[in-house]
Amino acid sequence: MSSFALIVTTSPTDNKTYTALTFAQQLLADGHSIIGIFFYQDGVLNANQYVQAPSDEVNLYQAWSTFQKQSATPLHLCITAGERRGLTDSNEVAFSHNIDDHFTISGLGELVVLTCKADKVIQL
Amino acid sequence: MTILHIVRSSAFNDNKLELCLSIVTEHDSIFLIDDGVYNIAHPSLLKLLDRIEVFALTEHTNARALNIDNKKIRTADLSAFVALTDNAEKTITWQ
Amino acid sequence: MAITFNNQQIDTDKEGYLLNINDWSAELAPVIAAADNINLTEDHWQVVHFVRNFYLEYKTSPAIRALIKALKAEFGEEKANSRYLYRLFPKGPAKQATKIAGLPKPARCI
Amino acid sequence: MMSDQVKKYAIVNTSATFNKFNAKEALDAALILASYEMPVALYFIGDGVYQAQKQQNAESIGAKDFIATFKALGFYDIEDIYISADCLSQRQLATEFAFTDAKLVSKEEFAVRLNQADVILTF
Repeated sequence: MSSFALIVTTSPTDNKTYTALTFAQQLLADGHSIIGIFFYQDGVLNANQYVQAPSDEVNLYQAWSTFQKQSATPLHLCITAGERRGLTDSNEVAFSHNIDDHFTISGLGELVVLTCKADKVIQL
Repeated sequence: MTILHIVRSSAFNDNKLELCLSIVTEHDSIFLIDDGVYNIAHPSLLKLLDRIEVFALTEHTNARALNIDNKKIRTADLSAFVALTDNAEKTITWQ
Repeated sequence: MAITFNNQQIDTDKEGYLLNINDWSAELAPVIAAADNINLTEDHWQVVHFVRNFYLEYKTSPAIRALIKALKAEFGEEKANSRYLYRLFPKGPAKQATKIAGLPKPARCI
Repeated sequence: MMSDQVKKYAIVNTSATFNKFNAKEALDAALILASYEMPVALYFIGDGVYQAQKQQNAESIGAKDFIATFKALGFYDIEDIYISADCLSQRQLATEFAFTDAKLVSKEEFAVRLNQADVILTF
Protein backbone atom coordinates (compact mmCIF):
# COMPACT_ATOMS: atom_id res chain seq x y z
CA MET A 1 0.00 0.00 0.00
CA SER A 2 1.28 3.45 -0.88
CA SER A 3 0.85 6.99 0.32
CA PHE A 4 -0.52 9.40 -2.27
CA ALA A 5 -0.60 13.16 -2.72
CA LEU A 6 -3.20 14.52 -5.13
CA ILE A 7 -3.24 17.86 -6.91
CA VAL A 8 -6.59 19.19 -8.09
CA THR A 9 -6.60 22.10 -10.53
CA THR A 10 -10.14 22.04 -11.89
CA SER A 11 -13.19 23.97 -10.71
CA PRO A 12 -16.42 22.64 -9.14
CA THR A 13 -18.20 23.16 -12.47
CA ASP A 14 -15.85 20.78 -14.26
CA ASN A 15 -16.71 17.07 -14.27
CA LYS A 16 -12.97 16.33 -14.14
CA THR A 17 -13.16 17.42 -10.52
CA TYR A 18 -15.66 14.66 -9.82
CA THR A 19 -13.13 12.25 -11.32
CA ALA A 20 -10.56 13.49 -8.83
CA LEU A 21 -12.97 12.99 -5.94
CA THR A 22 -13.90 9.44 -6.97
CA PHE A 23 -10.22 8.67 -7.48
CA ALA A 24 -9.50 9.81 -3.93
CA GLN A 25 -12.37 7.71 -2.58
CA GLN A 26 -11.14 4.68 -4.52
CA LEU A 27 -7.61 5.10 -3.19
CA LEU A 28 -8.90 4.85 0.36
CA ALA A 29 -11.27 2.01 -0.48
CA ASP A 30 -8.35 0.06 -1.90
CA GLY A 31 -6.31 0.53 1.27
CA HIS A 32 -3.95 3.29 0.19
CA SER A 33 -3.45 6.44 2.20
CA ILE A 34 -3.70 10.06 1.07
CA ILE A 35 -1.39 12.40 2.93
CA GLY A 36 -3.13 15.40 1.44
CA ILE A 37 -4.95 16.90 -1.51
CA PHE A 38 -3.60 20.20 -2.76
CA PHE A 39 -6.02 22.52 -4.54
CA TYR A 40 -4.31 24.86 -6.96
CA GLN A 41 -5.33 27.05 -9.93
CA ASP A 42 -9.10 26.83 -10.47
CA GLY A 43 -9.15 23.90 -8.04
CA VAL A 44 -9.27 26.38 -5.16
CA LEU A 45 -12.84 27.26 -6.13
CA ASN A 46 -13.92 23.94 -4.62
CA ALA A 47 -13.35 25.50 -1.20
CA ASN A 48 -15.92 28.24 -1.67
CA GLN A 49 -18.71 27.56 0.79
CA TYR A 50 -21.09 29.68 -1.26
CA VAL A 51 -21.00 27.23 -4.16
CA GLN A 52 -24.52 25.99 -4.67
CA ALA A 53 -26.11 23.41 -6.90
CA PRO A 54 -29.71 22.35 -7.51
CA SER A 55 -30.65 19.56 -5.09
CA ASP A 56 -30.69 16.95 -7.86
CA GLU A 57 -27.08 17.69 -8.90
CA VAL A 58 -23.78 16.86 -7.26
CA ASN A 59 -22.44 19.80 -5.29
CA LEU A 60 -18.71 19.26 -5.46
CA TYR A 61 -17.93 21.71 -2.70
CA GLN A 62 -20.19 19.74 -0.35
CA ALA A 63 -18.85 16.44 -1.63
CA TRP A 64 -15.26 17.42 -0.79
CA SER A 65 -16.38 18.69 2.57
CA THR A 66 -18.13 15.38 3.34
CA PHE A 67 -15.11 13.46 2.09
CA GLN A 68 -12.90 15.39 4.48
CA LYS A 69 -15.26 14.77 7.41
CA GLN A 70 -15.41 11.04 6.74
CA SER A 71 -11.77 10.40 5.89
CA ALA A 72 -9.94 13.21 7.74
CA THR A 73 -7.88 13.70 4.57
CA PRO A 74 -6.22 17.14 4.68
CA LEU A 75 -7.54 19.38 1.89
CA HIS A 76 -5.01 22.15 1.31
CA LEU A 77 -5.74 25.32 -0.54
CA CYS A 78 -3.23 27.70 -2.10
CA ILE A 79 -4.37 30.99 -0.60
CA THR A 80 -2.67 33.13 -3.25
CA ALA A 81 -4.49 31.26 -6.01
CA GLY A 82 -7.65 31.55 -3.89
CA GLU A 83 -7.44 35.29 -3.30
CA ARG A 84 -7.10 35.87 -7.03
CA ARG A 85 -10.38 34.04 -7.46
CA GLY A 86 -12.37 35.75 -4.75
CA LEU A 87 -11.73 33.43 -1.84
CA THR A 88 -10.89 35.05 1.46
CA ASP A 89 -10.21 34.16 5.06
CA SER A 90 -10.27 37.82 6.02
CA ASN A 91 -12.54 38.87 8.83
CA GLU A 92 -12.60 42.51 7.79
CA VAL A 93 -16.00 44.10 7.28
CA ALA A 94 -15.46 44.55 3.56
CA PHE A 95 -14.98 40.80 3.13
CA SER A 96 -16.98 37.82 4.04
CA HIS A 97 -14.98 34.77 4.98
CA ASN A 98 -16.01 32.19 2.38
CA ILE A 99 -13.51 29.35 2.71
CA ASP A 100 -15.08 26.21 4.08
CA ASP A 101 -13.70 25.00 7.40
CA HIS A 102 -12.89 21.57 6.00
CA PHE A 103 -10.16 23.10 3.88
CA THR A 104 -6.79 24.08 5.30
CA ILE A 105 -5.46 27.43 4.19
CA SER A 106 -1.94 26.81 2.91
CA GLY A 107 0.56 28.02 0.41
CA LEU A 108 2.60 26.47 -2.33
CA GLY A 109 5.10 25.40 0.32
CA GLU A 110 2.56 22.74 1.30
CA LEU A 111 2.59 21.48 -2.29
CA VAL A 112 6.32 20.93 -1.91
CA VAL A 113 5.95 19.14 1.41
CA LEU A 114 3.09 16.87 0.24
CA THR A 115 4.62 15.90 -3.08
CA CYS A 116 7.96 15.31 -1.47
CA LYS A 117 6.66 13.04 1.28
CA ALA A 118 4.19 10.97 -0.74
CA ASP A 119 5.17 7.75 -2.51
CA LYS A 120 3.00 8.75 -5.47
CA VAL A 121 1.89 12.12 -6.80
CA ILE A 122 -1.16 12.31 -9.06
CA GLN A 123 -2.35 15.50 -10.71
CA LEU A 124 -6.03 15.31 -11.54
CA MET B 1 11.42 3.60 -16.03
CA THR B 2 7.74 3.69 -16.65
CA ILE B 3 5.46 6.65 -16.92
CA LEU B 4 1.70 6.35 -16.86
CA HIS B 5 0.34 9.05 -19.16
CA ILE B 6 -3.11 10.14 -18.03
CA VAL B 7 -4.93 11.75 -20.95
CA ARG B 8 -8.01 13.79 -20.03
CA SER B 9 -8.99 15.58 -23.23
CA SER B 10 -10.21 14.68 -26.70
CA ALA B 11 -7.71 14.91 -29.53
CA PHE B 12 -10.62 15.91 -31.75
CA ASN B 13 -10.58 19.13 -29.74
CA ASP B 14 -7.01 19.88 -28.62
CA ASN B 15 -3.45 18.61 -29.08
CA LYS B 16 -2.77 17.10 -25.65
CA LEU B 17 -2.90 13.54 -26.96
CA GLU B 18 -0.54 14.53 -29.74
CA LEU B 19 1.92 16.01 -27.23
CA CYS B 20 1.68 12.85 -25.16
CA LEU B 21 2.30 10.66 -28.21
CA SER B 22 5.29 12.76 -29.26
CA ILE B 23 7.19 11.78 -26.13
CA VAL B 24 5.67 8.47 -25.03
CA THR B 25 8.10 5.56 -24.98
CA GLU B 26 7.49 1.83 -25.31
CA HIS B 27 7.98 1.32 -21.59
CA ASP B 28 5.13 3.71 -20.84
CA SER B 29 1.38 3.22 -20.79
CA ILE B 30 -1.48 5.54 -21.63
CA PHE B 31 -4.65 5.77 -19.56
CA LEU B 32 -7.63 7.55 -21.07
CA ILE B 33 -10.06 9.20 -18.65
CA ASP B 34 -12.65 12.00 -18.82
CA ASP B 35 -12.98 13.32 -22.41
CA GLY B 36 -9.72 11.54 -23.10
CA VAL B 37 -11.77 8.37 -23.66
CA TYR B 38 -13.00 9.82 -26.97
CA ASN B 39 -9.47 9.17 -28.24
CA ILE B 40 -10.30 5.47 -28.63
CA ALA B 41 -11.34 6.41 -32.17
CA HIS B 42 -8.59 8.89 -32.93
CA PRO B 43 -6.25 7.88 -35.78
CA SER B 44 -3.12 9.10 -33.95
CA LEU B 45 -3.86 6.75 -31.07
CA LEU B 46 -4.89 3.81 -33.24
CA LYS B 47 -1.54 3.95 -35.02
CA LEU B 48 0.31 3.34 -31.77
CA LEU B 49 -1.68 0.45 -30.36
CA ASP B 50 0.82 -2.18 -31.43
CA ARG B 51 3.61 -0.46 -29.56
CA ILE B 52 2.03 1.13 -26.50
CA GLU B 53 -0.34 -0.24 -23.93
CA VAL B 54 -3.56 1.81 -23.81
CA PHE B 55 -6.31 1.68 -21.20
CA ALA B 56 -9.68 3.41 -21.06
CA LEU B 57 -11.68 3.96 -17.88
CA THR B 58 -14.87 1.87 -18.04
CA GLU B 59 -16.93 4.29 -15.97
CA HIS B 60 -16.05 7.10 -18.34
CA THR B 61 -16.59 5.21 -21.61
CA ASN B 62 -19.96 3.99 -20.35
CA ALA B 63 -20.97 7.50 -19.32
CA ARG B 64 -20.24 8.68 -22.87
CA ALA B 65 -21.95 5.79 -24.67
CA LEU B 66 -18.69 4.54 -26.13
CA ASN B 67 -18.22 0.92 -27.08
CA ILE B 68 -14.73 -0.42 -27.33
CA ASP B 69 -14.54 -2.99 -30.10
CA ASN B 70 -10.81 -2.71 -30.57
CA LYS B 71 -9.20 -5.60 -28.67
CA LYS B 72 -5.97 -3.66 -28.40
CA ILE B 73 -7.53 -1.08 -26.12
CA ARG B 74 -7.89 -2.45 -22.63
CA THR B 75 -10.71 -1.43 -20.38
CA ALA B 76 -10.15 -0.87 -16.69
CA ASP B 77 -12.34 0.31 -13.85
CA LEU B 78 -11.45 2.93 -11.28
CA SER B 79 -9.88 0.40 -8.95
CA ALA B 80 -7.67 -0.91 -11.76
CA PHE B 81 -6.75 2.70 -12.58
CA VAL B 82 -5.71 3.21 -8.96
CA ALA B 83 -3.58 0.08 -9.12
CA LEU B 84 -1.88 1.26 -12.32
CA THR B 85 -1.04 4.66 -10.83
CA ASP B 86 0.43 2.80 -7.88
CA ASN B 87 2.51 0.52 -10.09
CA ALA B 88 3.80 3.29 -12.32
CA GLU B 89 7.01 4.97 -11.32
CA LYS B 90 5.39 8.32 -12.00
CA THR B 91 2.47 9.82 -13.83
CA ILE B 92 2.02 12.74 -16.17
CA THR B 93 -1.37 14.31 -16.67
CA TRP B 94 -2.30 15.76 -20.04
CA GLN B 95 -5.32 18.01 -19.58
CA MET C 1 -4.24 53.51 4.17
CA ALA C 2 -1.78 56.19 3.19
CA ILE C 3 1.43 57.94 4.16
CA THR C 4 1.51 61.73 4.17
CA PHE C 5 4.78 62.84 2.63
CA ASN C 6 5.74 66.27 1.28
CA ASN C 7 2.09 67.27 1.68
CA GLN C 8 1.08 64.42 -0.59
CA GLN C 9 -1.02 61.37 0.18
CA ILE C 10 0.73 58.17 -0.85
CA ASP C 11 -1.51 55.12 -0.89
CA THR C 12 -0.37 51.95 0.87
CA ASP C 13 -1.96 48.68 1.87
CA LYS C 14 -2.71 48.04 5.51
CA GLU C 15 0.78 46.72 6.15
CA GLY C 16 2.39 49.79 4.69
CA TYR C 17 3.44 48.53 1.25
CA LEU C 18 3.11 51.13 -1.49
CA LEU C 19 0.30 50.41 -3.91
CA ASN C 20 2.17 52.04 -6.79
CA ILE C 21 5.89 51.41 -7.14
CA ASN C 22 6.30 54.70 -9.01
CA ASP C 23 5.33 56.63 -5.87
CA TRP C 24 8.65 55.62 -4.37
CA SER C 25 11.59 57.98 -3.99
CA ALA C 26 14.84 57.86 -2.03
CA GLU C 27 13.36 60.53 0.26
CA LEU C 28 10.30 58.40 0.99
CA ALA C 29 12.27 55.27 1.92
CA PRO C 30 13.36 56.54 5.39
CA VAL C 31 9.72 57.36 6.18
CA ILE C 32 8.59 53.80 5.35
CA ALA C 33 11.58 52.42 7.27
CA ALA C 34 10.80 54.55 10.33
CA ALA C 35 7.34 53.02 10.54
CA ASP C 36 9.13 49.67 10.92
CA ASN C 37 11.62 51.12 13.46
CA ILE C 38 14.52 50.92 11.05
CA ASN C 39 17.04 53.69 10.73
CA LEU C 40 18.54 53.37 7.26
CA THR C 41 22.32 52.99 7.20
CA GLU C 42 24.61 52.59 4.20
CA ASP C 43 24.28 48.79 4.57
CA HIS C 44 20.48 49.02 4.50
CA TRP C 45 20.57 51.22 1.43
CA GLN C 46 22.74 48.75 -0.42
CA VAL C 47 20.10 46.04 0.01
CA VAL C 48 17.15 48.36 -0.61
CA HIS C 49 18.59 49.58 -3.91
CA PHE C 50 19.50 46.03 -4.81
CA VAL C 51 16.00 44.58 -4.33
CA ARG C 52 14.43 47.52 -6.12
CA ASN C 53 16.70 47.08 -9.12
CA PHE C 54 16.10 43.33 -9.02
CA TYR C 55 12.37 43.95 -9.15
CA LEU C 56 12.60 46.52 -11.94
CA GLU C 57 14.63 44.12 -14.05
CA TYR C 58 12.97 40.79 -13.25
CA LYS C 59 9.45 41.91 -12.21
CA THR C 60 9.55 39.86 -9.03
CA SER C 61 10.87 40.43 -5.53
CA PRO C 62 13.61 37.92 -4.82
CA ALA C 63 12.88 35.20 -2.27
CA ILE C 64 15.54 35.00 0.43
CA ARG C 65 17.65 32.30 -1.20
CA ALA C 66 17.65 34.01 -4.58
CA LEU C 67 18.41 37.34 -2.88
CA ILE C 68 21.45 35.86 -1.16
CA LYS C 69 22.72 34.30 -4.37
CA ALA C 70 22.27 37.52 -6.30
CA LEU C 71 23.87 39.64 -3.54
CA LYS C 72 26.82 37.29 -3.44
CA ALA C 73 27.52 37.91 -7.10
CA GLU C 74 27.43 41.67 -6.50
CA PHE C 75 28.89 42.29 -3.03
CA GLY C 76 30.67 39.10 -2.02
CA GLU C 77 30.29 36.54 0.72
CA GLU C 78 30.21 38.68 3.91
CA LYS C 79 27.21 40.74 2.81
CA ALA C 80 25.31 37.82 1.39
CA ASN C 81 24.18 35.59 4.19
CA SER C 82 20.89 35.39 5.98
CA ARG C 83 22.31 36.35 9.39
CA TYR C 84 23.63 39.62 7.99
CA LEU C 85 20.35 40.35 6.23
CA TYR C 86 18.20 39.54 9.26
CA ARG C 87 20.36 41.85 11.38
CA LEU C 88 19.51 44.68 8.99
CA PHE C 89 15.86 43.66 8.52
CA PRO C 90 14.74 41.80 11.65
CA LYS C 91 11.29 40.93 10.31
CA GLY C 92 12.80 39.30 7.25
CA PRO C 93 14.67 40.87 4.35
CA ALA C 94 12.22 39.62 1.74
CA LYS C 95 9.35 41.36 3.54
CA GLN C 96 10.99 44.48 4.96
CA ALA C 97 13.59 45.44 2.38
CA THR C 98 10.98 45.18 -0.37
CA LYS C 99 8.57 47.36 1.59
CA ILE C 100 11.20 50.06 2.11
CA ALA C 101 12.11 49.78 -1.58
CA GLY C 102 8.50 50.54 -2.50
CA LEU C 103 7.79 47.12 -4.01
CA PRO C 104 4.48 45.22 -3.90
CA LYS C 105 3.83 42.96 -0.95
CA PRO C 106 5.15 39.45 -1.68
CA ALA C 107 2.40 36.90 -2.32
CA ARG C 108 0.93 35.51 0.89
CA CYS C 109 1.73 31.92 0.20
CA ILE C 110 5.38 32.71 -0.43
CA MET D 1 9.13 23.27 7.21
CA MET D 2 11.92 21.69 5.19
CA SER D 3 11.31 18.16 4.00
CA ASP D 4 13.99 15.62 4.66
CA GLN D 5 13.68 14.12 1.20
CA VAL D 6 14.71 15.63 -2.10
CA LYS D 7 12.87 14.84 -5.31
CA LYS D 8 13.48 16.04 -8.82
CA TYR D 9 10.58 18.02 -10.24
CA ALA D 10 9.56 18.67 -13.81
CA ILE D 11 7.26 21.57 -14.59
CA VAL D 12 5.85 20.94 -18.06
CA ASN D 13 4.41 23.99 -19.80
CA THR D 14 1.90 23.24 -22.55
CA SER D 15 0.04 26.57 -22.53
CA ALA D 16 0.81 29.76 -24.42
CA THR D 17 1.93 32.78 -22.38
CA PHE D 18 -1.49 34.31 -21.84
CA ASN D 19 -3.66 31.19 -21.97
CA LYS D 20 -5.70 31.40 -18.77
CA PHE D 21 -3.25 31.81 -15.93
CA ASN D 22 -1.36 28.60 -16.50
CA ALA D 23 2.05 30.04 -17.32
CA LYS D 24 2.15 32.36 -14.32
CA GLU D 25 0.93 29.73 -11.86
CA ALA D 26 3.43 27.22 -13.26
CA LEU D 27 6.24 29.73 -12.69
CA ASP D 28 5.03 30.43 -9.13
CA ALA D 29 5.12 26.71 -8.38
CA ALA D 30 8.61 26.37 -9.88
CA LEU D 31 9.96 29.27 -7.82
CA ILE D 32 8.59 27.84 -4.58
CA LEU D 33 9.95 24.38 -5.29
CA ALA D 34 13.34 25.97 -5.93
CA SER D 35 13.10 28.01 -2.72
CA TYR D 36 12.64 24.72 -0.88
CA GLU D 37 15.87 23.56 -2.50
CA MET D 38 14.22 20.98 -4.72
CA PRO D 39 15.84 20.44 -8.11
CA VAL D 40 13.41 21.84 -10.68
CA ALA D 41 13.58 21.58 -14.45
CA LEU D 42 11.30 23.50 -16.81
CA TYR D 43 9.94 22.00 -20.01
CA PHE D 44 8.21 23.80 -22.86
CA ILE D 45 6.19 21.79 -25.34
CA GLY D 46 3.20 22.48 -27.60
CA ASP D 47 1.95 26.05 -27.23
CA GLY D 48 4.21 26.25 -24.17
CA VAL D 49 7.08 27.15 -26.50
CA TYR D 50 5.43 30.54 -27.08
CA GLN D 51 6.27 31.41 -23.45
CA ALA D 52 9.97 31.14 -24.14
CA GLN D 53 10.01 33.79 -26.86
CA LYS D 54 12.07 36.92 -26.38
CA GLN D 55 10.57 40.40 -26.84
CA GLN D 56 7.05 39.68 -25.63
CA ASN D 57 5.24 42.71 -24.25
CA ALA D 58 2.85 41.49 -21.59
CA GLU D 59 2.13 44.88 -20.06
CA SER D 60 0.73 46.25 -23.31
CA ILE D 61 -2.20 43.85 -22.97
CA GLY D 62 -2.68 44.29 -19.25
CA ALA D 63 -0.79 41.17 -18.20
CA LYS D 64 1.93 40.93 -15.58
CA ASP D 65 5.35 40.68 -17.22
CA PHE D 66 6.36 37.42 -15.55
CA ILE D 67 8.46 36.61 -18.63
CA ALA D 68 11.01 39.08 -17.23
CA THR D 69 11.42 36.70 -14.29
CA PHE D 70 12.72 33.97 -16.63
CA LYS D 71 16.07 35.79 -16.73
CA ALA D 72 16.33 35.55 -12.91
CA LEU D 73 15.86 31.77 -12.72
CA GLY D 74 19.59 31.26 -12.30
CA PHE D 75 19.37 32.96 -8.89
CA TYR D 76 16.86 30.28 -7.94
CA ASP D 77 19.18 27.55 -9.21
CA ILE D 78 16.74 26.67 -11.97
CA GLU D 79 19.13 25.90 -14.76
CA ASP D 80 17.62 22.96 -16.61
CA ILE D 81 15.29 24.46 -19.18
CA TYR D 82 14.24 22.37 -22.16
CA ILE D 83 12.37 23.60 -25.20
CA SER D 84 10.92 21.23 -27.80
CA ALA D 85 12.67 21.93 -31.10
CA ASP D 86 9.88 20.22 -33.03
CA CYS D 87 7.15 22.36 -31.51
CA LEU D 88 9.23 25.47 -32.06
CA SER D 89 9.86 24.85 -35.76
CA GLN D 90 6.28 23.67 -36.31
CA ARG D 91 5.23 27.16 -35.14
CA GLN D 92 7.93 28.86 -37.23
CA LEU D 93 9.43 30.50 -34.15
CA ALA D 94 12.83 32.02 -33.66
CA THR D 95 15.42 30.56 -31.31
CA GLU D 96 15.80 33.83 -29.44
CA PHE D 97 14.71 33.01 -25.93
CA ALA D 98 13.67 34.92 -22.84
CA PHE D 99 16.03 32.73 -20.83
CA THR D 100 19.73 33.26 -20.45
CA ASP D 101 20.23 29.55 -20.89
CA ALA D 102 17.74 27.15 -22.48
CA LYS D 103 18.35 23.91 -24.31
CA LEU D 104 16.61 23.16 -27.56
CA VAL D 105 15.90 19.42 -27.61
CA SER D 106 14.45 16.87 -29.99
CA LYS D 107 11.32 15.05 -28.85
CA GLU D 108 13.41 11.96 -28.13
CA GLU D 109 15.72 13.91 -25.87
CA PHE D 110 12.74 15.70 -24.33
CA ALA D 111 11.35 12.31 -23.32
CA VAL D 112 14.67 11.15 -21.92
CA ARG D 113 15.12 14.32 -19.86
CA LEU D 114 11.54 14.20 -18.59
CA ASN D 115 12.12 10.67 -17.44
CA GLN D 116 14.78 11.87 -15.04
CA ALA D 117 12.16 13.62 -12.91
CA ASP D 118 10.50 12.03 -9.89
CA VAL D 119 7.43 14.26 -9.98
CA ILE D 120 5.94 15.70 -13.18
CA LEU D 121 3.43 18.55 -13.08
CA THR D 122 1.77 19.92 -16.20
CA PHE D 123 0.34 23.38 -16.74
